[in-house]
Amino acid sequence: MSFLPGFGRRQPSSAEKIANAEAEMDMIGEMMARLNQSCLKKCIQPDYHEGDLTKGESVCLDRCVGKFFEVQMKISEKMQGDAAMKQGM
Amino acid sequence: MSFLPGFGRRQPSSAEKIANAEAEMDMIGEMMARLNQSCLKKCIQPDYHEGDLTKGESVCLDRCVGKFFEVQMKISEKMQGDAAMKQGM
Amino acid sequence: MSFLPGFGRRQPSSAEKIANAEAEMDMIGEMMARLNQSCLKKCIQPDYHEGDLTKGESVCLDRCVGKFFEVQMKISEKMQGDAAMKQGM
Amino acid sequence: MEALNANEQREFQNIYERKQLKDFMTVYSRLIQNCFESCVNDFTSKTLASREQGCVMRCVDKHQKAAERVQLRFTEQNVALMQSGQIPGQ
Amino acid sequence: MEALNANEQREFQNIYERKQLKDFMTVYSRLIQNCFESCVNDFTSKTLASREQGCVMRCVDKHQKAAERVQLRFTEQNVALMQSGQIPGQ
Amino acid sequence: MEALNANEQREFQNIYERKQLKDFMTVYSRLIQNCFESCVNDFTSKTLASREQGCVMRCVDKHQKAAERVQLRFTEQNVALMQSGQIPGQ
Repeated sequence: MSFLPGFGRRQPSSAEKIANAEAEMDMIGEMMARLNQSCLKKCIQPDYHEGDLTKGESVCLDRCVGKFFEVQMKISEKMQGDAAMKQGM
Repeated sequence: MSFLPGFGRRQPSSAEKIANAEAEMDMIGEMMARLNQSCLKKCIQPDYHEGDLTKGESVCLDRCVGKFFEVQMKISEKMQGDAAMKQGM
Repeated sequence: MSFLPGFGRRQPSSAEKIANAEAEMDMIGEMMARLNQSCLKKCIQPDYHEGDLTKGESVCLDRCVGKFFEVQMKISEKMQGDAAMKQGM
Repeated sequence: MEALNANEQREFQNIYERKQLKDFMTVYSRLIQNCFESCVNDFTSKTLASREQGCVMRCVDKHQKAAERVQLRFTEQNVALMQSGQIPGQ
Repeated sequence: MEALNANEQREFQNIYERKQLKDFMTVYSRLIQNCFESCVNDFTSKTLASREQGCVMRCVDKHQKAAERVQLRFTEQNVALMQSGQIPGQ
Repeated sequence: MEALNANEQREFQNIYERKQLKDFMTVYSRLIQNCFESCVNDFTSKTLASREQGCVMRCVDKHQKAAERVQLRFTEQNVALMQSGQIPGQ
């Protein structure tokens, strides 16, 4: 991600490169955790009649992940567009 | 905050001063995040008919922030009072 | 916990021993916080007519903690059993 | 806050920038989660319906404008407290 | 837990104290948030109504007393587990 | 991600392993909390009823299977995005 500290101005130091890799890993991990939370909430009924996923739950989870990514992409595009407008580019 | 480690007993070291500044920054950031969460929950209906704030939502947010600070102050006074009583002051 | 990094392969370094102690402390703290959250939610009505615990709330909290530990133990046994099966032991 | 000398300020500035970045990541991912949960409810289809997409865009706008307003009022309150000599928790 | 020598114990003690402080800050701010959300619902006014204020004070009392009781039972359970030789997760 | 040399990779690997462990602890304790809250509601008794215990076991199974499936789809989506040249946030 091009706005990480150190990037593009000079050679980032070892500590910076590792901190940037950490920050990127944290971001992916956080998104994964929220995706998991949201899709379990949307697709799994909390009665737990059985331990296996039903066909309906499986399909729902698949589509939920796809739609979550779509939402993430649309929001990312929007925010980049807003930032570009603010800079008058 | 006078109960931070190192304070008042001897000169705090560089590492301690920085850690204390970090702790204070974390506290303010955490309070801000919870305030934001609570007031959005109290004042914004999740139907999102429009992207701008309505007049009602704006006034609600203003008052919500004020009341949140009042609650924070009352709780802080109460806890300091309870601590003073326990120490028999 | 025997799967902590460094354990059993060679003498763990000072940094590793401290990091392991930290990880164990974090785990206990996290479990305590979730237990507290769950049992307050299950046992305390949010009307706050009085500041003291009622007899009913006290008994509920006691039993809630006991049942939470039972759930934790059953899940731990299950997961160790599943892991053992996967390794064909 | 205790006074920091120039070296300490530089180190704190680094820590502060890292935290700002981490906080922005959290706000960003929480925004995605909130607007997804509020707006997306139809899993009979694989892709976003146009009403879901419109809802998400308006949700993001609304959240950002509300957060700006709260930030403004929060700062005003903090300034007022410091002037009156009462900082919560100190 | 692996045994720590004197130096390691000193360092761990520092880390432990910092964590205790951080945890207290989290418990404190979560308490403020919970009692605010439970007790404050009237935004037709700028300042706390006396019933809201009373509710907040009782809410704080209740939460603190409940947390003390849970902590007590949690410690008892942990001691019982260690004596029976069964630590969850180990 | 910027390229890391061998020393940096070793250090990052250590950090990565610590984080994996921390994340596992969080997932584990959140699972316990979720299944406890969904399944255990009877506090007229001190110990788990057999229906509560059965519910907890099925809840754990369901959560683990759902998380596996989500992880699979998440990885597929990430791969598809990288191939199309569009990484969210970059």
